Amino acid sequence: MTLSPEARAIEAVLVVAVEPVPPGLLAELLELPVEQIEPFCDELAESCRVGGRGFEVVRIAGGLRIQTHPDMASYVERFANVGVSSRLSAAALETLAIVAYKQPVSRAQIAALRGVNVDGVVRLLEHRGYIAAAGRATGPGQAVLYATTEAFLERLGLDRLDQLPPVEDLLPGPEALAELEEQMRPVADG
Amino acid sequence: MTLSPEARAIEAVLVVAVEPVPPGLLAELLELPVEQIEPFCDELAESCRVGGRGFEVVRIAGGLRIQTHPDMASYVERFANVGVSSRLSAAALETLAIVAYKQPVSRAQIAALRGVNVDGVVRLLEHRGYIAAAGRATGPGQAVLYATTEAFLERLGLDRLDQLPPVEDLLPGPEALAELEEQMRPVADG
Amino acid sequence: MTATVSTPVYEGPIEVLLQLVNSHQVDIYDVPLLAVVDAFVAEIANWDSVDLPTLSEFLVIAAVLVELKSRRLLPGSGDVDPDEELVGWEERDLLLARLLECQAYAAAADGFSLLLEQAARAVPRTAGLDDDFVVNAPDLLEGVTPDQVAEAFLRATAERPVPTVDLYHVTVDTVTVADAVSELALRLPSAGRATFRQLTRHLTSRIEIIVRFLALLELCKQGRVSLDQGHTFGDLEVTWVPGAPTTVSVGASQFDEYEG
Repeated sequence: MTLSPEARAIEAVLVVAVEPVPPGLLAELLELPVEQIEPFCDELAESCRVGGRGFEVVRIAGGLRIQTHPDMASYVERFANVGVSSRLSAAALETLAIVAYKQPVSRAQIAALRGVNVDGVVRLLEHRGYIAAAGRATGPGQAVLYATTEAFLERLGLDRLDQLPPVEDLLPGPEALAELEEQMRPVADG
Repeated sequence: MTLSPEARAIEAVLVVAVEPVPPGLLAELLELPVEQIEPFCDELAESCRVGGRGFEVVRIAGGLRIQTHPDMASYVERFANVGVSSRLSAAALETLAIVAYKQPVSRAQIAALRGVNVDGVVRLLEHRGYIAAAGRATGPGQAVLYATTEAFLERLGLDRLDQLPPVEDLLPGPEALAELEEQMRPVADG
Repeated sequence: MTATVSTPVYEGPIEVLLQLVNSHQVDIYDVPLLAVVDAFVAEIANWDSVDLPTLSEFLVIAAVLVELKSRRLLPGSGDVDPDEELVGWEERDLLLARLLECQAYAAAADGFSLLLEQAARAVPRTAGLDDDFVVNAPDLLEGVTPDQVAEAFLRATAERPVPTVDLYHVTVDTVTVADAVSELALRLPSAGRATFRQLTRHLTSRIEIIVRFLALLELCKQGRVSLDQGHTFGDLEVTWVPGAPTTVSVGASQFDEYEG
């Protein structure tokens, strides 16, 4: 059994989606009337069941999304707990630090500072309970704003946010700056 | 055709992974010797091809990952607005090629080959994350040596550096060489 | 590379011209380099803004063309002595090797461009863990201190380098002729006689050596040293004129400052 081109396209979109994708948006992308989208979604979901895939395609919160199959929960849990995620990566720690110092802050603002897409990392931090949605921006789009949680403070052994080291203190002093500048000078090959 | 439980588990893990997952980690999660993981990875990748899925399972930068099928690029681009990051100039690409094949290599060595100052281009490539400082030369001046990064492999869709064509293959053939040599012979003896 | 050239034997992009010359389809002897340069300059005149990569690319290609052409214009082996001919062949081999290497990397660059384009068509999944997936996760922040969070913030917000024309190769040392004059006036009377090479042996940067040379000319003008050079490009001998004043009587402002 091979997927129809429409079901393939829907699957590809779901693979890169971070949040459930509403059928209306899928219809727009595929340039089809929304009522014609439904059968292709069903085909896709069915193909995952029949093929015994490790994930399923489900309707959640008015949209479609890919999620791991419940039977695979033990592996996913182990993956989440060992190996790559047993410590925060430098990227995740930097993202957490931005939220800590700039809260409340939107994903887009974090991405602008980090220079990369941060959706996955924000999700990880939110999932682990270190950050949480704390309102919405007033501007167009009303982006979700994130803030650190009580759990974040607890884990760091702090009572209040203002106990975080002031960042000005960490800025390099004039001597360190001069040294840095010196290092940036070309060596003999420059 | 239904996936084996092992291939299912690998797929589930890849669905939640945010970066390529090394086979060693998959082996750990599945409690299998790493050499037994390979066939299941192949099975998974093959099942995506056969089933005409909207995504593929590929080896990138030393790990396994799920990515959208290239044929679905038009839908994915429209959805994710992930336009190709701005193109690299010919000069930047050639500099990148020199680093890729001669790494670790200093700025002065690159400049000697390119015949021009390459500081700006090297900085651009470093900023884009394609190359990074990877130590210092032992000679006088201890010039910074550059090497390509994991991100370089990911951007080029490569698993390992040795997948790049051998530089010998890129050299002009013996005929071209003979002609080039002929061309450079002083007139009187030609 | 968009610049095109028009010569009696060839019309088209200059890059292609180099390839043609290399593959022997156009004889460099017949290509007036002036026409190449003129065409490029005309091209530049039409630019809205300066395109530095293209400019430097042109210079590289033009330099290679000049080098190729000068080799073609050189007299043949009959006119040169065997030693010089050998040197010529050595240089020729080096140039050949370099051209080959450049061609190989240009070919690699084309390959990279193709790979980049292909790879950009496939987008990786980065959604991460499902929201409703309950994990009894160990504390990822274990061992992380508030200071480390602050450091991470500074790392994350550190200014990223903006690609600019790099001026680091320009030395920031300011060297003055006046300084060099006073130094030489102290050193030379006791040394009596020294070569320019000896006087500049401890110096590493070109500008310092140049300033030292200007200082010597200044001292010579004032009649405090005599300069002697046995033959062209030979060692420059510097002799302190006995009895000449060793103090710098003139104000430093009289000398130029040099900033590399």
